[in-house]
Amino acid sequence: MLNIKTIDDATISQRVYQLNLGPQHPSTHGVMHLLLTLDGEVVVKIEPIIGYSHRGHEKMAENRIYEQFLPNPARMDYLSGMIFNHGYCMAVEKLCGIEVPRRAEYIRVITSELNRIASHFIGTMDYAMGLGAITPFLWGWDDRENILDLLEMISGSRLTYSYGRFGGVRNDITKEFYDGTRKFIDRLRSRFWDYENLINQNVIFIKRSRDVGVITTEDALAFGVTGPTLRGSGVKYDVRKNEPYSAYPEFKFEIPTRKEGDCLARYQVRMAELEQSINIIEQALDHLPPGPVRAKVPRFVTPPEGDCYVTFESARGAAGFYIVSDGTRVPYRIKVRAPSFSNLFVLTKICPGHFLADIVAIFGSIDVTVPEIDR
Amino acid sequence: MNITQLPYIKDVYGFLGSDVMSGLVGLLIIAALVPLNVAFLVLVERKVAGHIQLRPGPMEVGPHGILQTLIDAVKLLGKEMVTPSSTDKLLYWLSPIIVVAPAFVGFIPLPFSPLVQIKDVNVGFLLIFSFSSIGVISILMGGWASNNKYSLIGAVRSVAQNVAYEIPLLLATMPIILMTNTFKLGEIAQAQAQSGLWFIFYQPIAAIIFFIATTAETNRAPFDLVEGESELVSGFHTEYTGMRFSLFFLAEYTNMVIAAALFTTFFLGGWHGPVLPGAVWFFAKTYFLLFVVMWIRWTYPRIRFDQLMNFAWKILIPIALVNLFITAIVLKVL
Amino acid sequence: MLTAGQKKLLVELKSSLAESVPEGQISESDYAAKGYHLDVRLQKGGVRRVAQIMLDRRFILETVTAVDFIDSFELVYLYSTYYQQQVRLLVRIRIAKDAQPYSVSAIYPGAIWLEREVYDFFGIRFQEHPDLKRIINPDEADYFPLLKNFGKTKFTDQIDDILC
Amino acid sequence: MEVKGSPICMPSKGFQVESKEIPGVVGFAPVQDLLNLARVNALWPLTFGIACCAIEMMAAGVARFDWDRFGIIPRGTPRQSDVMVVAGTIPHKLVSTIQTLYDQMPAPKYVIAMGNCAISGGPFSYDGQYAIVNGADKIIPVDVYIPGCPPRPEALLQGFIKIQTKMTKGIIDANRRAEKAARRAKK
Repeated sequence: MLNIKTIDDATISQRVYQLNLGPQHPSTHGVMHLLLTLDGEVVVKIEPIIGYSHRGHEKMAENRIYEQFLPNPARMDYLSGMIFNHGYCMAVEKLCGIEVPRRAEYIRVITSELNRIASHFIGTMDYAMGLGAITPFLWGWDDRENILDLLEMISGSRLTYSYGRFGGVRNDITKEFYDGTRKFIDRLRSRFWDYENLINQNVIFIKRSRDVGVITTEDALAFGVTGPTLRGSGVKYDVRKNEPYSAYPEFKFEIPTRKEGDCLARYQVRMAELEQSINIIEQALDHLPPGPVRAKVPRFVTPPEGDCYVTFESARGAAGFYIVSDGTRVPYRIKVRAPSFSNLFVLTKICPGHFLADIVAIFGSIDVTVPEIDR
Repeated sequence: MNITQLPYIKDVYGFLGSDVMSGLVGLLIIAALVPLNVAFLVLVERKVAGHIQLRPGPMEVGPHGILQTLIDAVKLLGKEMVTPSSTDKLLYWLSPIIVVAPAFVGFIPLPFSPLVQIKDVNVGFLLIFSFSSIGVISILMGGWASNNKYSLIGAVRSVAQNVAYEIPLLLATMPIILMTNTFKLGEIAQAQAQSGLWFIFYQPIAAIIFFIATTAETNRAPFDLVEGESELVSGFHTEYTGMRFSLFFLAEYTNMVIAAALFTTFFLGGWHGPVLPGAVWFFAKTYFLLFVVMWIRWTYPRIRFDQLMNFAWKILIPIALVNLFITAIVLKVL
Repeated sequence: MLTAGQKKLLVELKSSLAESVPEGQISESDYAAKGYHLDVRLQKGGVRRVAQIMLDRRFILETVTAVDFIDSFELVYLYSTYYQQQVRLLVRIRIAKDAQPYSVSAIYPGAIWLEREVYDFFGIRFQEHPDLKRIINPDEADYFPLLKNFGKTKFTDQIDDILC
Repeated sequence: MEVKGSPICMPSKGFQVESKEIPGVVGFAPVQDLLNLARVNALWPLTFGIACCAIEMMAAGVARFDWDRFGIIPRGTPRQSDVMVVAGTIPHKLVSTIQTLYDQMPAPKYVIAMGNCAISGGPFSYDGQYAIVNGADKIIPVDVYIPGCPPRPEALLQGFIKIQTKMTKGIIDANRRAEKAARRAKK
């Protein structure tokens, strides 16, 4: 990498120009505006400008009752909508002290892991498309469509789910969903061989990703990076393992990590997490307990006064809901901890010194969703 | 050998059989062949891309989507020709024209079959390469004139890329010239037909280097940094609309056809083939090579700019030089 | 059901926090109900001192946020660690509406954006912040949206009309 | 009402395209029809996805709902695109970007407002909303609205087909000419 420090400031000021990887750009995964200060093709400074898809979720939360806010979490991070939906329900259940039946917990785990697989498919294949390989993107979506069919069968929507309710889930899973998931898991296992040949051993893909955008553990600590981006740098932190919630303690699965911390490591962590999610789904399907799917809950919950913070592992990192309640049916304040917000800010530390093509690669490997950052 | 050189033609048809007329007829054929070729290739590219990506590709226009490119061209004709105010008007307007001209000229020396060849120019091989570098100038002009940072980066990249890959290209073809000691493409094809053995068996390394260098020369596949969608929006033709954009498209695909045709002439024995007439073999080999180029495009990601440069200067050129050196020695000894 | 390691870490944390921030009340809270182990309530300041202790023990700063209690703001800092045991710490400090707290961005670079977001939504200006400007709302916006007196906020007594 | 077998996104029976005769429209019918036919079968949308609807737009371009069948290639630059698909919520910060993009597109351009957010602000429009513009038609003229949050990829494809029916019947051009005539008359 070109060592920026050797160029003294005088020469930098003449040769430097600003380039807007603007709100509308094929590879900014939504409306992300990266203001690059370039010297030729090497990035001197990068400043992500956000706010282009801000919708005021937190202000909306303050004038709706808890039930009315249910559709919003899925529209914050629409790639892992199911996970955010269940996260919000968990937060209110913890606040009100509602006990969720075990079958509902299992269904929540199954649907969340399916959603995580679908989100990782977009994360990894969008990264590959940022490098210029378009075919993996379409292959990845082919598998993702199967998941969307399954989740649509039980929740009715493909992307922005409102399947979770306080005290459980909306309706029970059907036999069709059960067999469909089994079939899907077998098919997905056979598909890994295709991805292995198409991308994982692709020489150009490896050369473009190796040693690009290295995030050290110190940076990760200082910037609050979590999720696959952190696990790519060698830290074994996953909320499902470190702070077990819902039914995760009952399943055996490992947390894949890589030491290098570059784009390839983050890609490999996400691909390895697909297998772990399949293991979890299989174990959950094998021991699915009978019983009710929703606890007895009053029509409008009225949590006691006080606050609580619930964290859960979304596909992008440790997301969280901090709810302050004043004892009425309207939440006083809901703060959403968006993992992409901190993951994105680490770009300003690791990007200088890379080429323009690498910026697209690093941004893709960190895998952010823009509305989750802007909330 | 050219159809007009047959002895009786000149006195039977008088002026009609003269070189000037055959040149004119040849140019007419090119003017018809090239756009048809491009239309067919764009459709094949979208169909190949579709089938590789598990989807059918264009289906609605004509039976099985055959007329899709024709409709694209008509639509682009109907588009408004936007000339952004901040552009350098003359260069902006001139660049699509200059990019197409060398693409047409490249077809003249190509030996489609023993009789069918527009003009067996005695410096045929040099003619094609010199005109192809004019195409690069027009890309630079287009990128610079459209006053857009993305197109400027794309244009500057295209100049560096073409300069870096012109040298291994020429070094890879030198052994062929040494073996047949002629620049006339017709005679090179003739030499392979007589000896029966294609030059690819004599010069496998040169063939590989030639193939890589031509893919990079025509900004295709893993080397398409000039028009890298995911980084530079659309590279140098970001600001071009309507027919001007399609002229750039036309030039890119024609250069691809010329590159594949050159590869078949140099290494795959041009029109030499057992049963079928010459031209059929020539076009079969050319279109197979074009399919391989498209196939590579839809499986490989794009390489980075410094890797592109290192690959050319540090790997391709030394190997090409060594190969040339060995060929010279072997020819001297034999 | 805290593990032994967590208990030891909590005790050690409480002691170091107590001697560095004497006037703060440190109370242990029930993780199952609240989601965090320690609840540190600061009075006059010491946010940066707490941040320095947290960084030395390799905690990450998860979020910085504020809650508008009509007459005063409550700044909330959430620290959690994943290196040794899983412990989460919530630090709150009540500040007046026009107070200017110190920024912790010198210790945690990640806080630059978190504090910019708090400024963007609440108008709390942080001192010694590298570039305090709006991050999410349009730059020319003159309003601070998440204040209780901005726009239409349904207070507790207007519950009936939202029963849809 | 028992609906058997009718696919979900078929237009309701009451939907007819009224193509009343617009007075004073002089056009070379055959050339105009050929150009319209060409424009219809080669609609190049601008890849401009804002939020969740962008994912459904990408899904429309993927193997299962493949829009390449209709000759649709997404283009990165506004200069080479005909249709702008506004897919997602429009915050105030994005308004100027959308307008500049719309102005940069060459002449025969159309706009599809995809999803409730682009039609009317969708789930995020309430009387206390400070962040978003309630609908894309407040900033750029919209030709086709596709309801849904997010609409299914088939709905987006039907939106494209609806724009194709509109274009081939020349209604859009006629409306624009009628508006221009009305404005000139008012002046």
